[in-house]
Amino acid sequence: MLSQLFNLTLIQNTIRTATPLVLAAMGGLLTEHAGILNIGMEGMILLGSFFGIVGSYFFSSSLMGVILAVVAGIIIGIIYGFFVVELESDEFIIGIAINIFASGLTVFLLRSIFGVKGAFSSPDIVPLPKLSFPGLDKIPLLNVLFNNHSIFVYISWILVALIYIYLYKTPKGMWLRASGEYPEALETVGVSSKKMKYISSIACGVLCSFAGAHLSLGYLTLFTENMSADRGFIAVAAIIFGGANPIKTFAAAMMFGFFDALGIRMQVMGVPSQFTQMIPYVVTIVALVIVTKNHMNKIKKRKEKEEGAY
Amino acid sequence: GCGKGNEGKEETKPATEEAKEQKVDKVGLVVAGGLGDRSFYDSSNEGVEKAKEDLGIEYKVYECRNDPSLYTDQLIQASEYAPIVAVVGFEFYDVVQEVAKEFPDVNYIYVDNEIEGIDNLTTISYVENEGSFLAGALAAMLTQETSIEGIDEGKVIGMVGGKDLPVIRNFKAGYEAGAKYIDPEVKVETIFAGDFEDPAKGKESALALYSRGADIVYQVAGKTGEGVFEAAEESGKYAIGVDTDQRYINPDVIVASMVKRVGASIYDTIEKIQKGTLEPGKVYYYGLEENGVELSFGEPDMKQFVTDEMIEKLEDIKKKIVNNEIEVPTGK
Amino acid sequence: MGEKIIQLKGITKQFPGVLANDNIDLDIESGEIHAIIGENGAGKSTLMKILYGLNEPTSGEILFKGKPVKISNPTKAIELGIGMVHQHFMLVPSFTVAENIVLGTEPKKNKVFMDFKKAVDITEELSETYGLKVDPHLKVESVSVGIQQRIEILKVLYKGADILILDEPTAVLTPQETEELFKVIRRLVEELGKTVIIITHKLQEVLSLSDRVSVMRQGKMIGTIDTKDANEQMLAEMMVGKEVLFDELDKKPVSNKEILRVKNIKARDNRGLPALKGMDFNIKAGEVLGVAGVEGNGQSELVEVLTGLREMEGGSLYINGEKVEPKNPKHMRDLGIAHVPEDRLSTGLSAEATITENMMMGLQYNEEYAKKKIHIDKEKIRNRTKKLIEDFDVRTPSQDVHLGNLSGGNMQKVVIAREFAFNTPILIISQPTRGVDIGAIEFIHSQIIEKRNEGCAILLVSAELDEIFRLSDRIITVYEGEITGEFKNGEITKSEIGLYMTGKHKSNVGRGV
Amino acid sequence: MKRSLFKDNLEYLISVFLSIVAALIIGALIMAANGRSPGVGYMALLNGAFGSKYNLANTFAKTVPLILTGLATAISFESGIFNIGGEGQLYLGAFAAAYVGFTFQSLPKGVGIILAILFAAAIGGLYAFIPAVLKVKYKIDEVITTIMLNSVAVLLTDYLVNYPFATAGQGKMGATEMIADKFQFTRLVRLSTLNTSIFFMLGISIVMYYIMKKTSWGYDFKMTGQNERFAKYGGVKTEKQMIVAMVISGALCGIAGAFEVFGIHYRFLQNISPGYAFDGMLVAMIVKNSPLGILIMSIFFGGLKTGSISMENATSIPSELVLVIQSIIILFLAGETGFKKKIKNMMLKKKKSEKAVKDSAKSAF
Ligand SMILES: Nc1ncnc2c1ncn2[C@@H]1O[C@H](COP(=O)(O)OP(=O)(O)OP(=O)(O)O)[C@@H](O)[C@H]1O
Ligand SMILES: Nc1ncnc2c1ncn2[C@@H]1O[C@H](COP(=O)(O)OP(=O)(O)OP(=O)(O)O)[C@@H](O)[C@H]1O
Ligand SMILES: [Mg+2]
Ligand SMILES: [Mg+2]
Repeated sequence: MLSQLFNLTLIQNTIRTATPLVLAAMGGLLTEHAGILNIGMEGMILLGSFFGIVGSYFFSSSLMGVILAVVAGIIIGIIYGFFVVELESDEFIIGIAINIFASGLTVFLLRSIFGVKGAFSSPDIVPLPKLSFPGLDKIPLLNVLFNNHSIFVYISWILVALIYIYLYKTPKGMWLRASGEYPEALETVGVSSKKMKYISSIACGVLCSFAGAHLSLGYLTLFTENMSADRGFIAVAAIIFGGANPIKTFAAAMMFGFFDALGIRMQVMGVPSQFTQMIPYVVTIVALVIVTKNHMNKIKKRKEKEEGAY
Repeated sequence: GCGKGNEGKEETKPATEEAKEQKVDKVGLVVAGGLGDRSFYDSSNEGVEKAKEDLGIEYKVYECRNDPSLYTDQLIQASEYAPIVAVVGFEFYDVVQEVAKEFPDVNYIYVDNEIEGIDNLTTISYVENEGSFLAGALAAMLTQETSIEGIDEGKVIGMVGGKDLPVIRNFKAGYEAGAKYIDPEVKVETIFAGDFEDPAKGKESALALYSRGADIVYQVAGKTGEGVFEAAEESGKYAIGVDTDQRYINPDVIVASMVKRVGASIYDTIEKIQKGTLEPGKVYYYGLEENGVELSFGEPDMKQFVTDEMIEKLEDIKKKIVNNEIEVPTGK
Repeated sequence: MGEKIIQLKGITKQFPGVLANDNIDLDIESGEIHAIIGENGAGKSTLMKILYGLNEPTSGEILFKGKPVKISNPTKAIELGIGMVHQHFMLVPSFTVAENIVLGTEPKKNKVFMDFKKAVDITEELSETYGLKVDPHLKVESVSVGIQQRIEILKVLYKGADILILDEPTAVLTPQETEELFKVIRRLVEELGKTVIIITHKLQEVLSLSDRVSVMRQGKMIGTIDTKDANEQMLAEMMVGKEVLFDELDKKPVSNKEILRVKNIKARDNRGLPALKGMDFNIKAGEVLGVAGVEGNGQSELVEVLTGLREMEGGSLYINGEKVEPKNPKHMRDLGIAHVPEDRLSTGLSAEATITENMMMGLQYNEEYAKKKIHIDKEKIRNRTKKLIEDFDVRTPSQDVHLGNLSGGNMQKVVIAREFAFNTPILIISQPTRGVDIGAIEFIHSQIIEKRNEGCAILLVSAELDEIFRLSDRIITVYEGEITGEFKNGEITKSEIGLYMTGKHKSNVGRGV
Repeated sequence: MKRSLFKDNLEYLISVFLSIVAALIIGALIMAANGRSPGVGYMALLNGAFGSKYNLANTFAKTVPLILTGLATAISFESGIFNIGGEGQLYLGAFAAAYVGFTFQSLPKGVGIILAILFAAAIGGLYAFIPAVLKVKYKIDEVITTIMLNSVAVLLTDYLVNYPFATAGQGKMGATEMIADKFQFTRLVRLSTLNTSIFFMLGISIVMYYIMKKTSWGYDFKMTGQNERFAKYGGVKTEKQMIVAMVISGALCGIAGAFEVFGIHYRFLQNISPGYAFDGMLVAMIVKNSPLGILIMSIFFGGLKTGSISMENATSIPSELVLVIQSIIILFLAGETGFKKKIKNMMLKKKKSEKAVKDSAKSAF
């Protein structure tokens, strides 16, 4: 029974389900470090999905799809930055507005460009390539882990590493973190914190467009209304859960993907779907409680150790 | 008469006002979701479109985008626009009864539910489970047809449902019964994606089913179903479409579709109303007998997986169902 | 004195509603220590921010070495060799000392990567050359304000500044730290030929340190004089614009009714380490007990325990002879304790709220101002606020100004006005005049003594020894969470007490008197 | 001081008005670009929203859940604890009310209704209590927990209506039994869903305004939100305040749910709310948690919703275009403060240049 639940394909499902979350979350944690909690990611992903399709369909090249998605990501990032950084508007409201804007615009363009409503798929849409490394397929585990994923899966892993290095090992990364933690301190050493915030929200736009392009060109080969389906919000949760640390956030996203995939499989064992769908959410809360409790216990222990210190 | 609120509306819509005077028959089509689902709602849209061409009616579509707070509003706007209102979506169950009382002169065609005893309200109920029975039977036959590439010995078939709802459970009941009828050993596994608008989730669910040995997956999940087809393509397996003939989406993996002939039934009813042959206030069941539900296999030029024997067998089952030799279970 | 290295001509800065700088002229000569003084809100920081490119002047021009320059941002200023240490520290708490020092112009490996090792070396080298000891590896959030001050200066020096602007550098320093800082400043000027502009509210410092001093008042430049021709009295009057008399505060005799007694109390600091290791003392009605000590030796924790902000982990507390277990601030306030906290902005006030709202804290539980402790009587509260603003001479256009727009001194007056107005038998006062101008200091001191004479038992914690000596009847010295000495005011000199504050001496007197 | 406050509010109102106008202009351009006549479009919008008794009623009907969830947002955000879980609390509240409505059919009308509302409030409040305690005791970020709890609540009710409480009398919907007829709130205007719940809602709003603006509690909430340490130092029991604020917030959302059931659907439906709580949150944040502002802005949003339907039906302007226009309006409303600041600075700059001219003139002599 358990072997039915836990097997290699579960890992595959996890990776597939988590990748869009990882990509978006990596973008969101950049703005988070710059002091902006971006809940507009949902909409940014959606735009990425749509323009990915547009590019791929009209230039019959998945690369063009990604490029168009990225352009859209940059533009929406700039708009977001303008309102949040330039006008210092409430990032929450702007985020929600971006989401509404995206879902309206995509549906509108879907109709005006492709003359369809709801969904668009076509053999002329060129999907993103899948990669495989010869030799790995000898070892089953490595095979499922590293073989024939869509290219963005690998990109997402690389990004986690790159962003970690950027944030903690490069001056620019330090500036970004400073711009969120204490902008004035950055200003007084002659670096514009505004600039850093802008960079972060544009980068977030781009990474979300990756997530979107991955959904519509890598994971699937079609576009449907609101196909981002709340992944933007789950990404936010992952960021908060992971304390905006790239590694931890990645882990959080993976955990989400895992329990999502697990839930799907538990259904066929007769658990009502409503409950299997609850699993990722419940697990997140429980995990948070456990993590913090342990943390508190640690502190308590340390206190007791020093009890004698008086 | 339609009282104040109605007058209020008329002020707001001079355009439709003069239209009324021209005594052209009009139909308002109210859908719970939105057009573009490439299945249920689109099919109903085709129905009125056909009526426009053949019966010379005008029509206008009112979408509620699955927003319950719009059901009443849109229904009323439609009722004020046209003497015939086609209402599509089980969600309208309460609302349509309420509004129908308010507009006695409007003829309501309520699709996909069952209400009796309201004079100006005719309901069209599809016997999904009958159609799904055939789908199940077909899947059960195919899953052992190892001659087709990608089909293995294992007797497992699957279904991906949108949400865990009474209607969908009704599909499920028929599907499972159909499979068992062919071969009691066939294992039917169902996954509810929990969403009608998340193709990624649909693909994930289907892939899970395929990875568990299912050769054919029956999708009853709206846009989520689009993902099922992709999963089939990717894992070299097969799928059955729903509501409209969806084979065109991907003829290589979609072997058939269980069609609810929503459009046709709406068209018929409009025609009946024009001819005055409609018995209002009753439920018209559209099952296999009425060709309200059926399996369809796309255009002849498409690659066919379903053999003639299978077709015969299905025909035979259909007969048996029609004259009640087979009792198709319902799911609530 | 060298040539005029900087000349400000007709600098005017208009903030919405406030004319912060009004047509100001100022010359800075290279190699001088130039002090700038003025009341809170006089416009000192604003002027310096303009010089450092943080504020854009509404009009006026700046000459550098005689040539007109446009300092539109800090980078320009840094290029010109101008560096500024800000009134409020500009350090990123979660970064290490080294990271903060190099922030903005980091050493790099392979062009892209941060070279942390180099940063550490740089830091150590700097602290060698300038004799400013810091540990490069510590996170800034975990070091004392004194150290933070050093980091700020090192930061500026690392950027290669020849002209250092120090905005109230001594406001948060202990006397020892201040002395060290001044040594450094003198070295910078005399040995390394740097120029220093220093803003301060402490006239003795001006007199002991600077070559010239400029005085500002309400956005205007009153004048610049050579320090040798100046004395405290005249500077004070230039600042305030009227005669200031440092009148001897007349003190009534202390009664011998004990109000507050503390026995062997213990508490931990935020990191969970022992901060109070058992203190005993008492305060009588009409007495000011001064707590002298280098910051970070338990004063903050002591105050927080007495006011219910921090858990008391041992010992006992008596008010009017009755034993009390501090539960929370509300509880202690109900027992008659008012509290002027050391950090007004993070603890004493809400910057977003209006003066009225800040002044009414506590009244919401007072039947007189809130019927049944529910319905707030706005008018009563507004009138009371108006009166307090007058009594305590808070400089503000209206009582509906958001507190964040007031200058430091006036914020402090708001806190003091609110807490004193409770007329509680016990007052716990921490750093009452930090960053506050002389006029205000005089006023606050007189208020404290007035309270004392009304028979209030007062605990006074201050890093200003002058303040301690001026106001206290008794003084206790604290070191590492313990009381190292207790003295009647007058029994001991400042220099002696320093030894107790640094734990070099310890007397077993003072298990109460 | 009232004058200064009045001035502030006036300034606020003006700039809000301007941002709306600006947004509408952009919307007009978009319509024109798509060959639709903005004039016709906006007339239809206006008519649809306020053009007749019926439309007006519909608009007001839409405000009920908006205002309740808006107030819920206001009180929690004001207290510095962020309840994003309104949607979940609304769902559970709605179900709770429905449960009372169809279980205790024999109760007298008044009693049944009050009981249902109280039960809904209790359940909603209880559901908000969980994240509140996690926040206060364990410092677990309430934003993430409430988001998670939303999904849990929706799925849970989903299960309840499909299994334990599934009924025959529901057609093919996932829904509970109908509540007793006598409990059903009476409709106020023919055809429109506007019902007596709007009076309850107004009552609640007044109470909330009073609490937030005139009472010690309101002050404590506000100070806790602005500077928790200061509030604590001043004697406010900040942890209690946060929890209470959160529970009130949850209760309001629960009541919003109850009104959906008792006023509109007369039973609990799967997906009963199209995200009311989020719209309410949006409204509250736009007006910076001011109760009065929520009232006004909700009417605006309600009108936008009803109006856009008519706009869509009367002129063949596609609904998604209306969505785009809506989002632009929101963007501009949110940008309001920023625009104001920018404009002010520009004015200062102008003054400066004028002054510079004067100076040069002076120096000329
Ligand atoms: N950014 C700002 N916006 C509006 N007003 C400001 C701003 N900065 C300063 N002010 C006002 O300008 C005046 C001068 O402020 P400034 O900080 O220069 O005074 P200061 O002399 O440094 O006072 P302190 O000794 O308390 O530091 C004060 O009234 C202050 O309220
Ligand atoms: N929720 C609100 N929305 C919009 N305006 C409000 C609101 N509450 C108060 N006002 C008005 O805005 C001003 C500020 O209100 P506030 O409550 O902060 O001041 P106040 O002194 O309490 O005055 P009031 O007694 O009218 O509330 C007052 O003129 C008040 O009438
Ligand atoms: Mg200053
Ligand atoms: Mg008020």
